[in-house]
Amino acid sequence: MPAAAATSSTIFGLSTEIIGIWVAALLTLAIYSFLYADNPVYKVAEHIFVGISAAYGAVILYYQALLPKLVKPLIIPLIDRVWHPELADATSPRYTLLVPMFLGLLIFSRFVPKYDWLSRWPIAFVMGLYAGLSIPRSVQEIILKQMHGTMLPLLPRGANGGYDFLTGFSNLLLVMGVICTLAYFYFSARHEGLLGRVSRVGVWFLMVAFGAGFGNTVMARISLLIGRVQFLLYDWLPTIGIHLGGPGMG
Amino acid sequence: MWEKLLFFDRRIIFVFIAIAVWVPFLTQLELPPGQTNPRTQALYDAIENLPPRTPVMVAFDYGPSGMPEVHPMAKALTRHILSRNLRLLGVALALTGPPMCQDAFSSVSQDLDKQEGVDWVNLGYKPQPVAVITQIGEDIRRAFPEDAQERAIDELPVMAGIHNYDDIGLVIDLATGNTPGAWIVYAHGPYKVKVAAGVTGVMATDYYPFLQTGQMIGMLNGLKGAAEYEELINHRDLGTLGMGSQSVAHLLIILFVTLGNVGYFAFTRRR
Amino acid sequence: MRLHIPIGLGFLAGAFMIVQFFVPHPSFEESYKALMDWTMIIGAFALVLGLQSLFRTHIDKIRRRRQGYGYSFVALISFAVMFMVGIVHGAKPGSLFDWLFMNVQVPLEATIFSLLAFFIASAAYRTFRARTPEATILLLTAVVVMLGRVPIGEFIYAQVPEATEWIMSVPTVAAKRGIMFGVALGVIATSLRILLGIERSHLGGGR
Amino acid sequence: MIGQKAKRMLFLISVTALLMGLIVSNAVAQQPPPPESGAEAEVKWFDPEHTNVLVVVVLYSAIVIFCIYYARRREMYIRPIAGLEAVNDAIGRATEMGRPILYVSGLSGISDIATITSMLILGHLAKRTAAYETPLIVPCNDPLVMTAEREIVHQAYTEAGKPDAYEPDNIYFITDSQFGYTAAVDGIMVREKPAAIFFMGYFYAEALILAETGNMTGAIQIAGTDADTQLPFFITACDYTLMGEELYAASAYLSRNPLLLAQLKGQDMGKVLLGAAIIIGVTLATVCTFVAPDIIEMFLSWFKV
Repeated sequence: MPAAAATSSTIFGLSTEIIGIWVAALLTLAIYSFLYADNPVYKVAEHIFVGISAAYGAVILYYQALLPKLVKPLIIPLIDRVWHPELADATSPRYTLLVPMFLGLLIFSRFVPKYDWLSRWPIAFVMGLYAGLSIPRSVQEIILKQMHGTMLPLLPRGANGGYDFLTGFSNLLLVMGVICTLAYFYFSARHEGLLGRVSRVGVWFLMVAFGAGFGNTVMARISLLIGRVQFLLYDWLPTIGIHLGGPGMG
Repeated sequence: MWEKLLFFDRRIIFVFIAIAVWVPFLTQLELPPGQTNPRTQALYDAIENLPPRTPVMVAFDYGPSGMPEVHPMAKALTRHILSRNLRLLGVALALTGPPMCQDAFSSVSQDLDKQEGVDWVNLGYKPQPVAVITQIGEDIRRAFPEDAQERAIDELPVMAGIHNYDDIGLVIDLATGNTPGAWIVYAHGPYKVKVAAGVTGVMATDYYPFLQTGQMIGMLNGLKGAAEYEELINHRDLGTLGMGSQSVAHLLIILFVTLGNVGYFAFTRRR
Repeated sequence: MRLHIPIGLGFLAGAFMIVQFFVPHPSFEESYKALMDWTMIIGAFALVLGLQSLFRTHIDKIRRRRQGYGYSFVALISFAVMFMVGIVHGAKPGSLFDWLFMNVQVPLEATIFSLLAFFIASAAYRTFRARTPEATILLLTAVVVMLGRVPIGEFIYAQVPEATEWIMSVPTVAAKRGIMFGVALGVIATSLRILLGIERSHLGGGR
Repeated sequence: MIGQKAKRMLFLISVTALLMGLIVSNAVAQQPPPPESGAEAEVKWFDPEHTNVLVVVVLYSAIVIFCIYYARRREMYIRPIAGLEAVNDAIGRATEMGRPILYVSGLSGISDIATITSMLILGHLAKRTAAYETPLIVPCNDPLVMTAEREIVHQAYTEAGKPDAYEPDNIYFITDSQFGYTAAVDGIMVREKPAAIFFMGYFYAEALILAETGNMTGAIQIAGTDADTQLPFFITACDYTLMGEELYAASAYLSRNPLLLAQLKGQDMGKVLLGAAIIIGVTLATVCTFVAPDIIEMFLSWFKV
């Protein structure tokens, strides 16, 4: 992890980089202990993880959303206007932001049982917003795009002008697969007779896809473990004087 | 006795997987990489055919989590590009990219005795991928007036005469996300610059169509792509070693699946 | 009233999102961006509620001396340290906040993520049994593709990598498209249900 | 009756006006300065490139709405979905063993319809667990989802006649970090030992970590996701898996509400149309390899986005 330490100051005679590597290595080993069984070491690492990451999320949300999108354009100018009217011409507050602030504050109505139904307003607003957004998006990104990609000639011409039977066969299989898979998802009829047979073929296609998806992911997952092994071998072990004759990561 | 093959403690599998991954690193096991994928070869040939001092832009669009798969590619490509005496420009559309770029470029250039600012430069990170890609098409100075260390790029010899995609021989995107698509649409599309990519094994299938249509000239596919490339440039490194772990682990999983099935059939037949 | 205001709000927000998709006018573009900012702001307020529930869970555990309450101290202290460091010293690269992120959160993330290497193996062993024709298909494709991804595959049979790519680009794509079409239809129908107020369990209306 | 309808209309109209006014004023406030002289940009109110999207949106919405409002009175057959048939067994098992049920509603946040669907499924589930007073634990990674889920579960308990059994602290926020959340939920699984675990919604790489850990604890696991990349892992590690569209059918299926079931009919009609369009497109594409390739180009280009 070359990015581990941007600064190389020292604490108690140890460089922050070395401390960082040790912290990371111990936490790494703590998590792996879970593979044997749940244990106090894993629990400590897990709770550190929860605390640190929840705070990280909160701080990032503060700097990237609250500060630039609400505090700076609305609250600070508003305060300026009220307490420092002499500076009023600096920036005018964006009053429309009072709406999301109001909706956001309504969420706190959950603390007051009598008015907790008010918290439904912001939820309804946000859910409606994304529901609306998803309708044209799904049509454009999935339905039209994938339909376009599926309308293939079953007997295409190859590069040399002759017929390309192999591609034609693949195209036929692709179209069949799409139709059969769709048939599997048909809900309002019994899967018997023709529909039953077609949807059965659909299930076969699904199984091929899932098998392939599984097999294709194995390499990526093993790579993740390789990454941790490399960290322990080439970054951590050297700090206790064990140098393995391998290529370093940085 | 067959039941044992059917239901053994999964922790035994965990131990075997750990051994399978550690041992190739401890023993420096190098397995032969097999035949080179034509997409890997195409990328190698494209770099091989560039005239000396042609700038090659490498985009670092991955972070620590993508390192195991993508970083070996970055190092192998860097080695090839610098040893061919081409100019190397690193950019990052991912926030976590610049340290990756710095590590790949500086470690390899020490080996090859190449100089920062003369042979290579790390231009750093800029947000909003599409805007950055488009700005480079107009003038790279609009997107990257300074490098990662805040030096004006006009003062760097490596940037001499580079204005936009017309001056760049090849763009290679090393990515764990969907940025290769953006490079194809917004850089190759309007500006006709050649684009190639190095992506994780899971992502690779998404880009086959672009290779078929020629919008992308070559692609490295996961750790295997990195190992193949290391073989092509004749410098075996982390990709080859990692591939050793991969092969052993894959075989091990298949072995376990086979054992499970043998146990299953023997068990059910006996019943 | 309790029901109609939220339904109206949701409908309007959704209807605007649909309309703005088709209108290239810059004012709609700006409003779209503004609305997206609004949801972020609402989300920031909701986070306060979320954090309150996180604290409550742990403080409650400590107060009642429930089993493992000591770990709740760990979580609360980790949170407090990270939060204070971030707010007081800032979150810029090179800061203490950044150091904690790079040396605590990043390796923890990478390690939890890498547990998948173990779990993918144990899941394969346990489930890939040729019990039914469907399970056999799943098992065989998985094995072929697994072999096709490492050099050893082609030493066993030279065509394995090619077969893998064919599987990935023809039958797999077919099934994935089938799934995606169904999902898109389901997404749109569900969205309509929410916009039209037919679904109102989230609004306390119940149905 | 009419009076109430009129009141509702009036109300809707006034809220519309209010919100539109706000949106427009906001837009005006943020409008970029007019383009430099000469470059008079023509103001457009419809993007003709999106005509095809508009046609499909209108057509499909009409089908769904038609089905909901006209087909709702008829009895409708819905094919069995194995994962949903098992829901009652799972709840029953948890009740018998006196152990809780764990519900994970995906990691994609409230912006994803999969999460919203998952929250609706949670509502139906809560109605059934309320009847048995089986504890329902819902750890969350998005505070807005948490807020909405508390509302939904509260409502479900009220409808089941057990408002006092509702325990808001069982629906709690952990962290928005993907793997931080995963680590914590893994911990909950091994410590609380839920009898049944539900994974409903959109999942990323954590799917297998969660499902394998759940499997180790011996819980009944029912998953449902539209994340095609994660389906193979749920299928291998869970007892039942709702695939893709089945997730969207689940809330209708569980509710047995004719209005919602009619929606499934609409989805099926959409599928038939979609399949027919593909077959026509393929036939045309094939025929036109031999004659008149321009026609097929025209037809196919309509679907281009």
